[in-house]
Amino acid sequence: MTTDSLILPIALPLLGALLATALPRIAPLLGVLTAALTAMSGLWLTGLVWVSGDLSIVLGGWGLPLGIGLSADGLSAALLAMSSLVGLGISVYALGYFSGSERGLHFWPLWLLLWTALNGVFLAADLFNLYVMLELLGLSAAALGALTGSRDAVSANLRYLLVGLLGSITYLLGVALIYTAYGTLDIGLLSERVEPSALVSTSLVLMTAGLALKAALFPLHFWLPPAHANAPAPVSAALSALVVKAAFYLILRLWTDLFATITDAGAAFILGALGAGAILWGSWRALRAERLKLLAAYSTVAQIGYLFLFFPLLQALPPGPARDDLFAACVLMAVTHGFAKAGFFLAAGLVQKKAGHDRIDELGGAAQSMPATTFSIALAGSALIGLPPSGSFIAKWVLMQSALETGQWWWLIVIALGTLLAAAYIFRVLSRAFGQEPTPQCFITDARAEIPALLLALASVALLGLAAGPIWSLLGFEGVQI
Amino acid sequence: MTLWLLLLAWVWPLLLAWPTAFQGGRWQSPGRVSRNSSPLGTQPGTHPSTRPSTHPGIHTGNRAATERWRWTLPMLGPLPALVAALTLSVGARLELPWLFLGTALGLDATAQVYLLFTAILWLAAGIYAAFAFRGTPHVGRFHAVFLLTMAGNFWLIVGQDLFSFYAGFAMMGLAAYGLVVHDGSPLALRAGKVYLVMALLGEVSLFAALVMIAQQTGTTEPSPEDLTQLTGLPIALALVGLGVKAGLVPLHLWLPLAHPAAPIPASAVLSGAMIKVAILGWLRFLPVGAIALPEWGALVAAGGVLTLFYALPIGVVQSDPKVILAYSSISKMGLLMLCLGLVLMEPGLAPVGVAAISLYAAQHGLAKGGLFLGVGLRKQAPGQPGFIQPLVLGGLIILALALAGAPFTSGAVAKYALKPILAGAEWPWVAAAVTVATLGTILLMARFLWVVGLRSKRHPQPGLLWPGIAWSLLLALVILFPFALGKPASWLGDWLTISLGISFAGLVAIGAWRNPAWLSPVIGLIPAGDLLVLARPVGRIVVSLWRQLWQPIDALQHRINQAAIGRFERIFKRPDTDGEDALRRWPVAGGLWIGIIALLLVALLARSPLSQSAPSSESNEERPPPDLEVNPGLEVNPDLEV
Amino acid sequence: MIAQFLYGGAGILLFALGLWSLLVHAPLLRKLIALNIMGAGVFHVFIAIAHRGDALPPDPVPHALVLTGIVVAVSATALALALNSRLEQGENEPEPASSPSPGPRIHMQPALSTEPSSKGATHP
Amino acid sequence: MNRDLSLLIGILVALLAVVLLWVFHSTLALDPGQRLASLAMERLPETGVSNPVTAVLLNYRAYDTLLELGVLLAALLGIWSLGPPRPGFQRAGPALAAMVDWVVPLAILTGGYLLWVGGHAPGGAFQAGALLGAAGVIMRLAGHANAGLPSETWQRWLVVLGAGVFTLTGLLLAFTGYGFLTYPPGQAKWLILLIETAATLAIGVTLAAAYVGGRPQPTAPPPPPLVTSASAEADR
Repeated sequence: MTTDSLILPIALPLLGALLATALPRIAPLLGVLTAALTAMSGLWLTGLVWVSGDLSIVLGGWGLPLGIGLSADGLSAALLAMSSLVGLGISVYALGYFSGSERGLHFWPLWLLLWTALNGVFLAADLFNLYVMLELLGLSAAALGALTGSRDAVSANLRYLLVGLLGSITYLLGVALIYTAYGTLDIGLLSERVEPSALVSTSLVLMTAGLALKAALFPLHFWLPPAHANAPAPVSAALSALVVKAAFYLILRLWTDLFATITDAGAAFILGALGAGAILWGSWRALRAERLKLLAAYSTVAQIGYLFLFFPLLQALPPGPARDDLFAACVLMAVTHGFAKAGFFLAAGLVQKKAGHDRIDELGGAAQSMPATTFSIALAGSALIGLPPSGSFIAKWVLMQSALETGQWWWLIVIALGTLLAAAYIFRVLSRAFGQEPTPQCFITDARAEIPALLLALASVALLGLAAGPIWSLLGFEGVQI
Repeated sequence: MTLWLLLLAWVWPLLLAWPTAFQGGRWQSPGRVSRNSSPLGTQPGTHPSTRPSTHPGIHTGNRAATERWRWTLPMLGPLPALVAALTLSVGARLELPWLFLGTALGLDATAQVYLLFTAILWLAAGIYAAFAFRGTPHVGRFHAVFLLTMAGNFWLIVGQDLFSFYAGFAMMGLAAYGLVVHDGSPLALRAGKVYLVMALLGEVSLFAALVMIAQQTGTTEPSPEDLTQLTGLPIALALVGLGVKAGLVPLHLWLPLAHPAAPIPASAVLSGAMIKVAILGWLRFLPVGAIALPEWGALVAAGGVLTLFYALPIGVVQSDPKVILAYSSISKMGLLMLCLGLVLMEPGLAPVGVAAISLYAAQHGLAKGGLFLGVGLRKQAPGQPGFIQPLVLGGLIILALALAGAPFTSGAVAKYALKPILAGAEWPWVAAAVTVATLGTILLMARFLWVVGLRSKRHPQPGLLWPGIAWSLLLALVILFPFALGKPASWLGDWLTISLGISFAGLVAIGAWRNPAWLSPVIGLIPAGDLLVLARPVGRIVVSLWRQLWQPIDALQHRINQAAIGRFERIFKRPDTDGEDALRRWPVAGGLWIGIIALLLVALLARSPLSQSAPSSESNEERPPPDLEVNPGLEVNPDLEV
Repeated sequence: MIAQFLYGGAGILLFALGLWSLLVHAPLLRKLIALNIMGAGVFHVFIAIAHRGDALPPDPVPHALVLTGIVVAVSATALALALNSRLEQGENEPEPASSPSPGPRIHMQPALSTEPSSKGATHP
Repeated sequence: MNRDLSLLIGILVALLAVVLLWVFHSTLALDPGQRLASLAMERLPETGVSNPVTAVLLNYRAYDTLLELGVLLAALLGIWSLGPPRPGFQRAGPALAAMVDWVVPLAILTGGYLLWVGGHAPGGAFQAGALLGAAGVIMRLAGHANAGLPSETWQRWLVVLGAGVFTLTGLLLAFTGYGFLTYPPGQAKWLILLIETAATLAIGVTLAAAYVGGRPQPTAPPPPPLVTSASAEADR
């Protein structure tokens, strides 16, 4: 029965989505209830993995390779916990954000379907099932992104949809090739059988390329900023914090698990170099961005870049404590960004709602009249910069140390420049909070909307930084050997 | 149990920051409008009832009740740290494996001195901040930021590992931005910008230095012996990273801007406590006493001398008392760096030297903090008893004398402690240079007293009784310092130099008194922020000289420039979105995508030829044997992984 | 094996053709058709590898995968067309209105193309 | 459009195709491996259906199919979120109307047949649902603005019917101890039929509703007369 609970984080939001579709009048209520249940099931599962190690189940009672497997290891569980908490925060926020608007009616079922797909991706152990999950993710994300109905949003998300389709089809071709050679789709079985060959390499490239499009790896990020910046705030948060991570998670899974025997330093260097490009270009564009949400979107591009910096280092380190540390740091970085960016977007959405726009240069008054929101932006920003004690500070520390250890010092320059640029764009926003006439307001003006943002940002700084150790134990590693 | 004080020392102010931010249930209380505010802040959409100053009576009842205690929180922040410094013995240590990735808090001899004077200073400044800001706009924000800065400062002192030091350093440095720009005036915002840019530069290089130190020593708590294996790069980065905080010329640019811009209690801790942590960092992360580093030592010492002498003349021509104090701080930091450099060159000096340096840092911290707070007290409102201002002035004179190192003051004792370092140095002229600097300091202090005594502009402020009492206690500490710590031999200090200096300063003062226009051309010759302001005209002069001297080269260069600019413009000067717009076109993005696929294919296919069995055995041979691989001491060449 | 390679190879060629067309041609409808052709190409590969010689029945798993894939492709195409039609529908109604139909205008439905030339033809 | 760029892309794509063909060919030359086929065939009798493809879709890999219904629903919800549908076409002329009267019932009937036959021969829920959807498309083309669909409330229940029955069956089985989507022996056939029927209805309604292309309206707007459209065209 414990392994049966693997299905809950997928089945519950799916059921909720169906109900919210059928009963639009009470969709917000159903949505929040489902969100609470889904988050609970996700956390429960994370706890199970923590206590009893990896879980897996094969649906349908047919066993492998005929059935479809679900599995949760530390990596899945960490991301599942992130999607649970961030998803819950987004849901509570959306309750306030969409209250009384017709958009909420469309938001809830789509958002729950998106969540289904997210959890599905994190738990899937079957390559073709992942394709279906990715499509569900892409479709619901594009539909959600276009929810404002503005011309910019619709065209940006149309492009997003097409890019997503291109990515999934390419991924599917890679799956077809793998099936040709090994006759199975289960990741666990495949990782035992895969041997270096031209076919396997090609299918790795195809899958990686398809997923890199979806993960918005520079220079394939072109679709992300308009799509994320024009969506409603809760949707932007979900897209930036969670959806992009799903594609990244798969790439990480493929490179370190399924295809671990055939990856190679040169290819990993290419990914790292693209990541470096993402950091510099994304941060620079964020610095030049005129709108708050655009800034956040470009910052996502940069943060995704950091995640790809881990690949050449993971490749270069031999298995052992040092590599474990690096792997855990990578997960920590991804999770921290999930919390921080969700908090940032939610707060940005409040500022936008209050001021009626989100042009950074004119935000002084709005920012100052919403202290809790400004505070959330500051907290999330410090996690994006990588200031202590946030989780990304530790991740960057381990990253830099591994770069030194493997002799790949050039990544240090990239990290330092990226950090400076990040600090510049965050403080560019924060400096608006000073130097204006005070507009006396309560610290918290709209609890339902402001508290989720605040808590998410706080988690990225305090929870993930001060107590990073649990991530290590969740992944089954000894603890830090720095 | 008492060990937990080490944790409480910095967690306590951190915890207090939260309720402080909600001060009075409001982010800021109505009724007063910031001096420097413009009327643009409120946007038309806000509720009319929430507008400031039109309804001064809004906060009543509950809010007033919470107001009654929340404003006191800044005073309570430093108490655990103070208790820890007083009760814990050297060598106390608290392991916290769950924090971050495992850290340790503890007190060594240096840290104890630092914690003590830092806590005292924060307490005095906290009392000042609590009373002086009570009921002003943004009080919550100021107090919260103040407590955050305090927490960072304590954290880096009690933290024994690299993590804690950096975490505290970053928290302190960035939160202090909020202190610097608190006024919101254009001046403060400019100072904040300069401060932030330099602080971030410093932080990034410090971070890189610490990562390298951890990597090269293999531990996050390096002992001086561990540190002997450091290569040049981390040392250089640590020098730059902390040099920004220390005000090492030319990294000092932020200091004379930030100190006057910040409110009084903030300047006091900035100058008294925060810039001192640079010395602490160097003592911890450079191999002090373990190995002679002649080149680095000489460099630090030379930087110290430069800083020492650079700041004095610029400081003398200033007319804002806080700017004068800022330059005096820079100069004193120069002296400390000089001593540190000498210790680095001659490790034998370390046992005495380290203690002397921390003692001097403590003395300067207390005196400088007192001076800044005193400047604030000079701004008291009229209507107070007439004897107060002369008393404040008197206190300031004592503090200035202490700073200058006059006999029977703490300065004399501290300087006496430095004597062995200066005497043991390889450079014979060092002692003479320090004597000259002492003269300069006296002039600077004279100038300060002149400005404070006669020229001080009075912004009436509400009664500052309690801050005044806190200040008097600080003053008493500075006065008692020599009698508590120093031997009688040290009390006199350098009495000859001092009296010479004082007489000279007196002469100048008399001259200026009789003929006020005498010195006016000099005053304000160099604006605060010296290099930053001077750089532009100097640059212009250099360029024009260059042009005149080298016409032909200039013409050639002009042509090259034109070509370069043309190209540059073609690439970059288009509207900013162009690069991104090009990427957004399908053919471009798609072409790049296929290019990436091709690169990845080439990289991976090159490795896995069609033959099915060969690659696995090949790659096994190429790798080093497994037992070598896991040995962390061995350098693993990444190319071998192929 | 030859037949299998020819069928699967045709699928790969379709994939490549679709990819080229997707990247090079601007109109949305062509992009969508290109994506569907790419998908069809991948499905061909699946069908080719389902073949197990003339004696044995084909592998049902790839067939089922193709069926699933087709439904997914249809859904995505439908959503893309709807988004496009919304984009064409006009700049004059930025919010998704809940009020009934905007006017008596008759559309040839579905309006399929973003091609400027075709737009020009319907709005002279 | 830049000619050079499109040429470059062409070359790159061609190279990619060559590499893919080479890899595909070299893999086919090897032993194709066991794959899942023989295993799937071997256990076919236990699945409750005799058509192997249906067995894969609704038994071995039923989870994929469930999510696929989710994808379909997501697309429809996305379409609905974009606003009201455009008005439909003008009412069909008598010849077309007569044909529609024949074709639509025929399509529904054929759909039912396909659903049933899916158990042992090519056919099944998707084919049947597609026919139902096609019937809806024909209705709308013939001037029924709502494509013959019921009211919004009904539509909403119908489009979630497939995935709903599927998920609930799965969860029920999980709670009764069989495991998610693990059919008890002997009941597989009927459960599959139940799910397939629900799915057919849902797919048919979803496809037709997607073709209508907007959030269902409370009342169907009357088909606009020909004259208005002509004048509207003339106005522009």
